[in-house]
Amino acid sequence: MPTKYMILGYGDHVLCDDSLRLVRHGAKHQSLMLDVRLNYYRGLHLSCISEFELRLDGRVVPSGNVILSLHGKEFAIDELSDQYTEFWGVKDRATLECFLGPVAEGGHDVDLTLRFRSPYMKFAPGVYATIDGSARKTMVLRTIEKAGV
Amino acid sequence: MPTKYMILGYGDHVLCDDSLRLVRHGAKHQSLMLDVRLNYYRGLHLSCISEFELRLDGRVVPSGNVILSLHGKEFAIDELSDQYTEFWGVKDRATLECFLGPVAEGGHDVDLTLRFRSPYMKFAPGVYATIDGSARKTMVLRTIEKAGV
Amino acid sequence: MDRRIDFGVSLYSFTQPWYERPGYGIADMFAFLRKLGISQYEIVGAQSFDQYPVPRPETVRGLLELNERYGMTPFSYGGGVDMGKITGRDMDDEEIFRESLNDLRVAQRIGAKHLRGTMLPLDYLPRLAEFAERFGIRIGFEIHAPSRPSDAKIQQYLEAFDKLDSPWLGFVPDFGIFIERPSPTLKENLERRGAHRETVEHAIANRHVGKTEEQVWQEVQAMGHAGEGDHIAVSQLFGHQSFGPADFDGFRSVLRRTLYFHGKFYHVDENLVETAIDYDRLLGLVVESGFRGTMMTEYEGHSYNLDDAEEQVARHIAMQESILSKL
Amino acid sequence: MDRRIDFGVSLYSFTQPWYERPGYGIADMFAFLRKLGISQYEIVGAQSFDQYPVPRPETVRGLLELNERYGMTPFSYGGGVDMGKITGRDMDDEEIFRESLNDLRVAQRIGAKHLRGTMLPLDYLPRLAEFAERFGIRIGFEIHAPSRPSDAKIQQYLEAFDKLDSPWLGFVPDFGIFIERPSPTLKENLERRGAHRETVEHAIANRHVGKTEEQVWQEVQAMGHAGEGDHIAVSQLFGHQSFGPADFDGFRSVLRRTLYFHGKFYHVDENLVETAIDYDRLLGLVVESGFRGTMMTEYEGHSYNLDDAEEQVARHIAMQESILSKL
Ligand SMILES: [Mn+2]
Ligand SMILES: [Mn+2]
Repeated sequence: MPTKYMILGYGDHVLCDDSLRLVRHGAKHQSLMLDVRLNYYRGLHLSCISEFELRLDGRVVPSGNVILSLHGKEFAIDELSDQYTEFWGVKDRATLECFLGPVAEGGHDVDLTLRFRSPYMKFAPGVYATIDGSARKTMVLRTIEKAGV
Repeated sequence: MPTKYMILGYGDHVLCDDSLRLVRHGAKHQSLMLDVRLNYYRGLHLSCISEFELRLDGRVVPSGNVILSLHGKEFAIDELSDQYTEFWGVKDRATLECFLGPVAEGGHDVDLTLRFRSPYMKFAPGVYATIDGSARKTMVLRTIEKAGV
Repeated sequence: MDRRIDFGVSLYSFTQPWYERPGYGIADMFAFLRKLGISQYEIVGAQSFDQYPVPRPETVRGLLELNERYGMTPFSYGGGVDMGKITGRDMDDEEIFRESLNDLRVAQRIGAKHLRGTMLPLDYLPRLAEFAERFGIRIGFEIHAPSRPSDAKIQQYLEAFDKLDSPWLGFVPDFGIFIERPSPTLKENLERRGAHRETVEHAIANRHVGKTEEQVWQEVQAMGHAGEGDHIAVSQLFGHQSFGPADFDGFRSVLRRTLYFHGKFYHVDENLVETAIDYDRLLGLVVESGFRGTMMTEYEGHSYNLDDAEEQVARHIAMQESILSKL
Repeated sequence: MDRRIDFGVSLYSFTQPWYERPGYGIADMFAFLRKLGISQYEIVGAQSFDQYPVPRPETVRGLLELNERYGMTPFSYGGGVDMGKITGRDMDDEEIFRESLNDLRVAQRIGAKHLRGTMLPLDYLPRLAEFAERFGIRIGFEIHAPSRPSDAKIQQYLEAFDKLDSPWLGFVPDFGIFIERPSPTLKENLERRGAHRETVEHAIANRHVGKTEEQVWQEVQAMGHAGEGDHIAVSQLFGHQSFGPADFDGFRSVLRRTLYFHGKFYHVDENLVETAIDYDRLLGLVVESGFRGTMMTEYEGHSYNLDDAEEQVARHIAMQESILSKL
């Protein structure tokens, strides 16, 4: 197999266009936000996410500085594997919120590694098909001043 | 201590008045439903439920035949201990749905054992205050014919 | 036309617009299906719901309202247990059984009469049939590629169904198990992904002559086609997009225990022919068996990123009508 | 009146109607507080939100709208990490730290200027202060019964706060640590639950004479009071509803690192006296220290199932005004 993982054809939708934004909460705190979708034909439980890594302009964003929001709930990346009752629908956007230092306006290289098991495509005990929902794009950052939610 | 557990004064609200109902879904399937609340001053994650047993007229309803619904989600009783991101608010009613044989109309003795740890009242590693939210009441059953949700 | 066979369409057929088109939803699918004269459908929970396996009450209410508004009937619910959703362990059979009961409850809520469910071990069949009857919902186990009806496992279920002789359990053969040759849309897709036409033709010609995938890949490289697209093409034609002789005898054997069909297809051309799957022969066998029931159209063009579901579904229905009218 | 002290009310004071009265909500609390002339409040997430530790966006929006409508200011957010929420293990300090940052974010969303947070080990204080500054939110560690300000642990934090000298971290002393005698409402509650008056008085009289709970319970039984209510009374007076000499010296020591106060109380009588807690003395010490800031009224009458929060909160404010006016 040339590809170790299954890849569907929706890769261009994973990093949602125009969604990269720097949100300033007051003078000293800001977060980088970004909406993402699954590259799959159906939704998945968050527990199925097996690999997650976000790179901005080539630098890894430490996963401890990332929060994933879905349906008004928020999860640390290392909590995701427990979330078998949190379903990420195939039409739903999840939001990544990253706590970073200053980020310049303009274009940025966003590179997301996002792999998950397909929870019904069982090949052997404990072995499921791995879907590669990774994506990479140059995205233009906009800045939002925000108070409150 | 005469009481092994902490008990707050809202015991009478745990088994919600007028909520006992037999719902008939078509000719051959029915379920007994009942709304319950916490006996506590604050909400809790479902994972904090440490003991659950429902008795109807003195007979235990097997926990495998009970589903707990909260905020439009449904959980098997033995899944509850995993649900640390599902919060049961102190004003919220959870619904118990029980799959049983025929149940007569009229008064029934409903006896719920519901204990939970208070997840911030830590006495020692792994040891938390246990809150007793159990309740017992005679409740009058009504029957609802239902198609769909 | 044979009136013993009626038609439904799985909403799965609309995967491409459902995923891609902003604002596109079930109402659009229903409006289209009514224009086609179709009123029965299958809905796949994990795809159509934003909460699964149990949809939000408001999702169910919304669907029931749409049924009403468009005069649509949910024929079948595509449930299925995600036995791998809990990290670190597989669900055991008891858990799968319990989740199957959840699927029955969801099917009942949305008003479906069939559940496309998860296959449980043979000794669960009596309990499953009992619950199916209690809920008034027939449970079908899909026979899906790469399974074939003649496979020992399928034949064991067939025997068990015969022994149980319950109207509440049976098969849902998916016509994707009868792909005899690659669809032209698959070939186009492989070429769009960078494969040379020669690679595709060579892999197809050598798929069933006793060679391994690796041998054929070596041969293709020797022909000077060593790109990633060429590698993908060989891999897919030996793997996920495989094809081969159709198991018509096996199909004949399972028809007596079939609840309905997944009319899987990849491309119906303007002459109303699906070249990859022999619908003439398959529908002939269905009618010959005396089967009464439903062909559930299941277009899978999204595999090739094709946004032509409406046209293809319409052609598929027209093709089936045309074939049945001649029988 | 000393204008250096202003007042706020914790919505926790309204636990009884919040839990019990159908339809009663934060709007009712705000309407009442505005009538009292109070515009600052504390909100306890785990009590007021139906999702925790992070409330739903619509919950936050709803609260911001109510702030606007009633002209209320969220002074402090009662967060706090549920370190035992994950079955089978305690959160480690890093996880508690991470969840504390969540609390900061929630405090910021609702517009609070203080967070009543969870105590982290001393070596976390610099990082915590850094984040508090970044978010613009002061973090207070509550000194809550059965802790006393003179406890070694509290004094270690005091020393660490002094060393760090950050305006972003400090204490929130809860006046419940200064209960010197049982409130009359506690005694009534114990009697309502079946204790004899003699049992209650005997347990109180013998609480601090060197006897154990078990000894007192034996004595009460020997007096002929062996009911469950009697047993509960002895147990509560030695345990959860304990009382004792107030640690005024300790209180004095922590005032320089105090962000605000939880004005915990159980009953203010018609003469504006809280007999269980010496508010005269405590407020005197606060003023003497030169403290500028907020007394956050925190009524806990729901412990005795009393539905008199509005009256009691009004009396508590009036009592504090009266005391401060004489200083
Ligand atoms: Mn199918
Ligand atoms: Mn307090």
